Amino acid sequence: MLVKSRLVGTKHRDNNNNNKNKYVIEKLAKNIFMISAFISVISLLLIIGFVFYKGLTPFVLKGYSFIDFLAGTEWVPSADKFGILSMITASIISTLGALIIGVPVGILTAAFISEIAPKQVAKIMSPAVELLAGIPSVLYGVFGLSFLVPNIQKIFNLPKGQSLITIIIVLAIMMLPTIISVAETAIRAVPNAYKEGSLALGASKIETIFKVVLPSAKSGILAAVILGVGRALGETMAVILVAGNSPIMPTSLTDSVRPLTTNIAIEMGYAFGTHQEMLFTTGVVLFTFILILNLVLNKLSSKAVD
Amino acid sequence: MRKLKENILKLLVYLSVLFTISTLVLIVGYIFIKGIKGINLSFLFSDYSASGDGGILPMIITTLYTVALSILIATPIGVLSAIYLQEYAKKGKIVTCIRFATESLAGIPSIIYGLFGGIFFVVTLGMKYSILSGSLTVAIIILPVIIRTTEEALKTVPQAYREASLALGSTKFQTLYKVTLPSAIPGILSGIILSVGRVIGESAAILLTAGTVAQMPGGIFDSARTLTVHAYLLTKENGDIQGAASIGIVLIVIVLLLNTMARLVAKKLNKANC
Amino acid sequence: MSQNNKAKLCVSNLDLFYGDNQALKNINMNIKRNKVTALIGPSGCGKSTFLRTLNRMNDLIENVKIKGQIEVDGENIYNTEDVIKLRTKVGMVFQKPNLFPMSIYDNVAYGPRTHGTKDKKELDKIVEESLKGAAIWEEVKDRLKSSALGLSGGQQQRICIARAIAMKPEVILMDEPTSALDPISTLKVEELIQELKDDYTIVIVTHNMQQAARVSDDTAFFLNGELVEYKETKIMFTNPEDKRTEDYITGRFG
Amino acid sequence: MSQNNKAKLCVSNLDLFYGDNQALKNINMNIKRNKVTALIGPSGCGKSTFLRTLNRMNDLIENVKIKGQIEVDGENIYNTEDVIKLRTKVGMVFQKPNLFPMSIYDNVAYGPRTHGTKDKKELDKIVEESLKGAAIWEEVKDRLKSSALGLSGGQQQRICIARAIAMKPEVILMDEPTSALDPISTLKVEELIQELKDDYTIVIVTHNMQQAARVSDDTAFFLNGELVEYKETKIMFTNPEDKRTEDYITGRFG
Amino acid sequence: GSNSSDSSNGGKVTVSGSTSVGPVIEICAEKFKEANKDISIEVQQVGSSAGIKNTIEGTSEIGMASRDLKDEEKKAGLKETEVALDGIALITNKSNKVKNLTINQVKDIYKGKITNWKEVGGKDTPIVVVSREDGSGTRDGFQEKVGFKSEELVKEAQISDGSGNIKTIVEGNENAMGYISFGYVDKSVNSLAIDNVEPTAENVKAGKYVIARPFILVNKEGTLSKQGKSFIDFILSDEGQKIVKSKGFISIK
Ligand SMILES: Nc1ncnc2c1ncn2[C@@H]1O[C@H](COP(=O)(O)OP(=O)(O)OP(=O)(O)O)[C@@H](O)[C@H]1O
Ligand SMILES: Nc1ncnc2c1ncn2[C@@H]1O[C@H](COP(=O)(O)OP(=O)(O)OP(=O)(O)O)[C@@H](O)[C@H]1O
Ligand SMILES: [Mg+2]
Ligand SMILES: [Mg+2]
Repeated sequence: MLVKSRLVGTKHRDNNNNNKNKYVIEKLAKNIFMISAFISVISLLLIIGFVFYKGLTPFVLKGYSFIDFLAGTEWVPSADKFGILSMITASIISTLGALIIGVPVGILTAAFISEIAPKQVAKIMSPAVELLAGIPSVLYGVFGLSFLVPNIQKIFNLPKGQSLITIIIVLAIMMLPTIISVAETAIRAVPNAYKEGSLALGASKIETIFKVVLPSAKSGILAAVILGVGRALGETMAVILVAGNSPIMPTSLTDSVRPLTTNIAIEMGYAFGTHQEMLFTTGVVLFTFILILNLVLNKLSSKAVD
Repeated sequence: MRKLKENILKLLVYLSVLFTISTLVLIVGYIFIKGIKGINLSFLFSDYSASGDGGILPMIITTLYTVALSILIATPIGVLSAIYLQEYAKKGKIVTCIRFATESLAGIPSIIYGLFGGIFFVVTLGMKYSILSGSLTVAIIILPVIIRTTEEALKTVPQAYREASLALGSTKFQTLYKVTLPSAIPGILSGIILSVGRVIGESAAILLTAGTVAQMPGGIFDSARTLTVHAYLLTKENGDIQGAASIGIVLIVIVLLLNTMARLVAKKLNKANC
Repeated sequence: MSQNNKAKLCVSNLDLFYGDNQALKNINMNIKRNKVTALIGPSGCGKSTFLRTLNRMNDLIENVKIKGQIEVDGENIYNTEDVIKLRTKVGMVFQKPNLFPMSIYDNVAYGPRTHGTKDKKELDKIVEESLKGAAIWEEVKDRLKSSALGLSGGQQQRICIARAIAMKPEVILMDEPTSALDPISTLKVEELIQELKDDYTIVIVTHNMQQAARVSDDTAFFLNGELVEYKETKIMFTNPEDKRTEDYITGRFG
Repeated sequence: MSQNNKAKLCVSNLDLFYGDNQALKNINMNIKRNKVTALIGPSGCGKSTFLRTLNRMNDLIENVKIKGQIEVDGENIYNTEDVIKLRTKVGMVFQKPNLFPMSIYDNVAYGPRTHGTKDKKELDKIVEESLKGAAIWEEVKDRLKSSALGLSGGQQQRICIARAIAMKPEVILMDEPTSALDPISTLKVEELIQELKDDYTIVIVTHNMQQAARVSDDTAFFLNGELVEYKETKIMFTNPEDKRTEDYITGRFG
Repeated sequence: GSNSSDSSNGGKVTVSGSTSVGPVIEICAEKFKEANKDISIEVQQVGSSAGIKNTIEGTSEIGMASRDLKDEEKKAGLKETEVALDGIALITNKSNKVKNLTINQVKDIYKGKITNWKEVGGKDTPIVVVSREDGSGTRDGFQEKVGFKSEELVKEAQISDGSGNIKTIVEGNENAMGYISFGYVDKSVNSLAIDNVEPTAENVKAGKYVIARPFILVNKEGTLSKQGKSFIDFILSDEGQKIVKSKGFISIK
């Protein structure tokens, strides 16, 4: 009885007016969110539009053949020869190679930090990894050029160390921090109950990680991979320094190559006219390339769901 | 059989960790060994001089300006966009498309953003080469990172929290800032930390929008040179690896400081609601 | 059935679909003011779903289609724009405890704060009363500022009840509120329900027949999304009309 | 008390601390082979905590200190390195259903797969048997490949039981396994427990006195982390020794 | 530096363009400002083409280029002023014993006809050819003076975008050979004599060392401000040309 006498009685309820205010705020908030999303989308669309407009000009207005552009193997801008097949090949190989190394290493390291490592170790490793993310790509390039390149040259006994394999290593290293820190957040968010459920069924810690924790964190891990790949692909400054940049069709992992990204970055500073537009077209191809990669990754992950 | 598999998996994990740690140690170690000789007080705190041994103070200031400005611009827009996509927008084709576009944009080389910014902000909007143009450009670059990490962070907040709050007569917005966002803060923060890294590390895009003037900036409407652009020019034009490494050390320290600050902020915010 | 003027909640011709899957089929039900109504039925029959339509919690789930109408105090809740008012009026305690990752105090104070109560003293009072009301005050009074997630399942559920009470709603929906409680706390909560019903309208989902028998005035039996039988508890338990009701109830006691 | 050779689990001088807070105080208990032992006691008294020490689930929580010893089949479980073997032998069903975000089939097949069963047919058989055993087969047999998280609370809990059974453990620990179930499924699970006890040793936490009375051979009453009384269920319920036990039990029935 | 609008002499001169020309112009600007405190000069190093484009669009007042203007650019009405000459040196690794090549050897190496150092008197190791990117002013000048076309460049050549990078590559690879502007040559690499002519400023000026190109400043016809003009005049003055010399480039006087 005491409860009733205390709880019932004056209702400190807010009246309708008050609620009306709340709905106004609610609407306002929603609109602000929507406008922000709109701004994001607009700025992103602007860039896409800009790149496509510039990049398609030579083919629409100047009569260049897009097929020749894609299938050509010669790139001599000053002789009006624009073929990027060798660069497409180089990009695909180097990206795949970097993915094969960087993605598992990144995810497993994230799993280690969030699930296996003692708290003290995790507390040091996680900011250390974030630190890696903060190192400018130029410095990765400097490191690659003055450390990796000579060593690769020595190890494989090559005339020069600039090669596909060097690019792959540098890209893999560069995507690590992004993958690790985003994946770590995702893995930490997996409910404890899942882990307990698995452990109670006699699964080991490692089995639990691989069979329950990582699959449960899939969406976040995918985001990590996509952002990581994005960072690695988008950052050209390091690659320029270790690629060798010869526009030739690679025949082995030790060849010097020129990926699409470096083609843009390396020549943009001095390019003008058609040459510059062709570099934008290279950007369009790269964009399509990334689009496809994302599609594939998304498909893979949604397949894994059910 | 099971033990073997277990051990192989374990080995894989430890190899990965070893790889990560050794690259970290190698890179940071390399930068320190190469660059530490160049670090001294006058290097850090005196004005730059093209002809002689000036310091890098203008570049440090410019870097801080750029980071602050671009994060200030991109974080609200990115976080709010993510909230819209995750909490308000109807799940459907449009959201999927937006998400897809943002993800794909993350992979465009930054130099293309630079060229865009160089035309859009610098010329069309008349901002000239300036810290503002540069910051706006990198703000666009980091938008996808912030949007995506925030979305992921929001996704991991249990639906039960939202239900509980709504059932208590809270509006969606109240639920958002009282329950959902606080729970998502660590995730959002790691996105911001990544973005800080990206801004600090940016060279091409900034070079084409903020310019390379090696002078103390008077404000955000001045053109100026960030540390990374300086390191980039030193490497590219002079082959001055040692100078670049010295700047690298400064950058690492700045990143460390900013990350620590972000962590402290996160702790504060977490304490506030628990 | 009760007359309309006595009914707090009137449900008519309610259909609910999860995508193509119909979870509620043509439910008609008048829930009486100041009474305790128990919802019983086998697992998956739609009790939780029904309860959640009463304060529009199903709005949150995508692909839910609702037909028919529900009136609270004669007002169609699916017509009004003011969901906040509805949910303030109609409180809810969920099947799984769902406390916020905040302190115990902040959890209970959440509702009042949301509705504008800022005064520290008043909040203190509300929190204390609500925790007492939910029979958990003694256990937590010394750790109000520590995280609510460190509590045992039963303790958490009682905090959830306290959190709902703190809002002083008119209707309280409870989805198996005592399924995680020990008998003593259960008893306390049942007493509380009895006390509250003079001023509140209470709808409770339970799997415990004795509990339904003990606390409720009316009982509704659901099966496969249908409302099979709905009448006074006394009559229902002694003299069920429908064979299926009888089977279900006796399945328990037999 | 039973003799050691009949005991499957021997607990001696068990103390457990969460940080500085002692949750279990000098527990001594021999749990008999092929019997059902019920743990009862008010919320927060340490039942779940105790249950979790029996398969070392508390290892996962930081700042937990455990003293004393627990033997399964005469082997001290806190001495062995092989936690996996222990947990395979000692299965567990939790208080809150904790299915993995996978299909129903994959949830149940998880354990056997982990332990090396790869054969599709064999897995199919195990899954079907386990689901039948947990009285949920009929409800889910047509949607084995769809996500387990789309099920109702009660359905989820029964899948959890099926998942534990699929491992064919020797001991099954159940933390309020039927608190989310309707009476019919509860009855089925209780029947199942009765059936299983010929081959398994079962420890069950419950708040439901009748359930304890119905299914268990022995009952242990916990209060504030202490084991107050532990004996045959029949004797415990008819003739409790300790005043506190009596209060608790009669509090329910009185 | 913001512009002080109250002073009639005050104002801002914006200069942008080539990264090869940039550093020396930066120093000139510093020195110029010592004498003209109220004029601020902004030097952007963004590449020759960008600098020229900026000048056409009006983003910058003066453009810096390390190459001649293209026809398209000339049509936009630009006026060019030569401010320095720059020799291009062939560089090799410190450990390389080859000290002199004929210009034909250089040509054959870059066209891929000579691929081993022993063919030019060195060790039996492959030659790793390093070149600047297509469009670069340095490359244009180099190819024109050595006498081959861009499409003739050996396909396997390493391409690098900046004198510094080329120097770093050559410094780190004993097989490598590259070319950079005189202003960037230092002790870390060997610079080769061509047809027995040492790569020195005197030899360029005397016309003996042939691999050289001009540094130019451009501005839109008729729009050069008073301050801009006085800055260009300063660079062309004795003092300005002394700075040019001190950075290793060749004065036009
Ligand atoms: N979010 C959802 N999406 C799709 N189907 C759902 C969803 N929630 C519930 N269902 C289905 O609707 C039916 C009714 O579920 P509900 O949760 O209302 O059952 P319940 O009577 O509360 O059962 P329990 O006693 O086990 O809690 C079940 O078949 C369930 O599988
Ligand atoms: N992870 C934890 N950290 C700190 N204290 C805990 C933790 N888990 C439980 N406790 C405390 O230990 C005591 C026993 O908790 P336990 O969960 O074992 O109770 P229980 O008997 O299972 O209660 P219920 O019937 O409500 O489930 C409680 O006081 C609880 O607050
Ligand atoms: Mg339910
Ligand atoms: Mg418990």
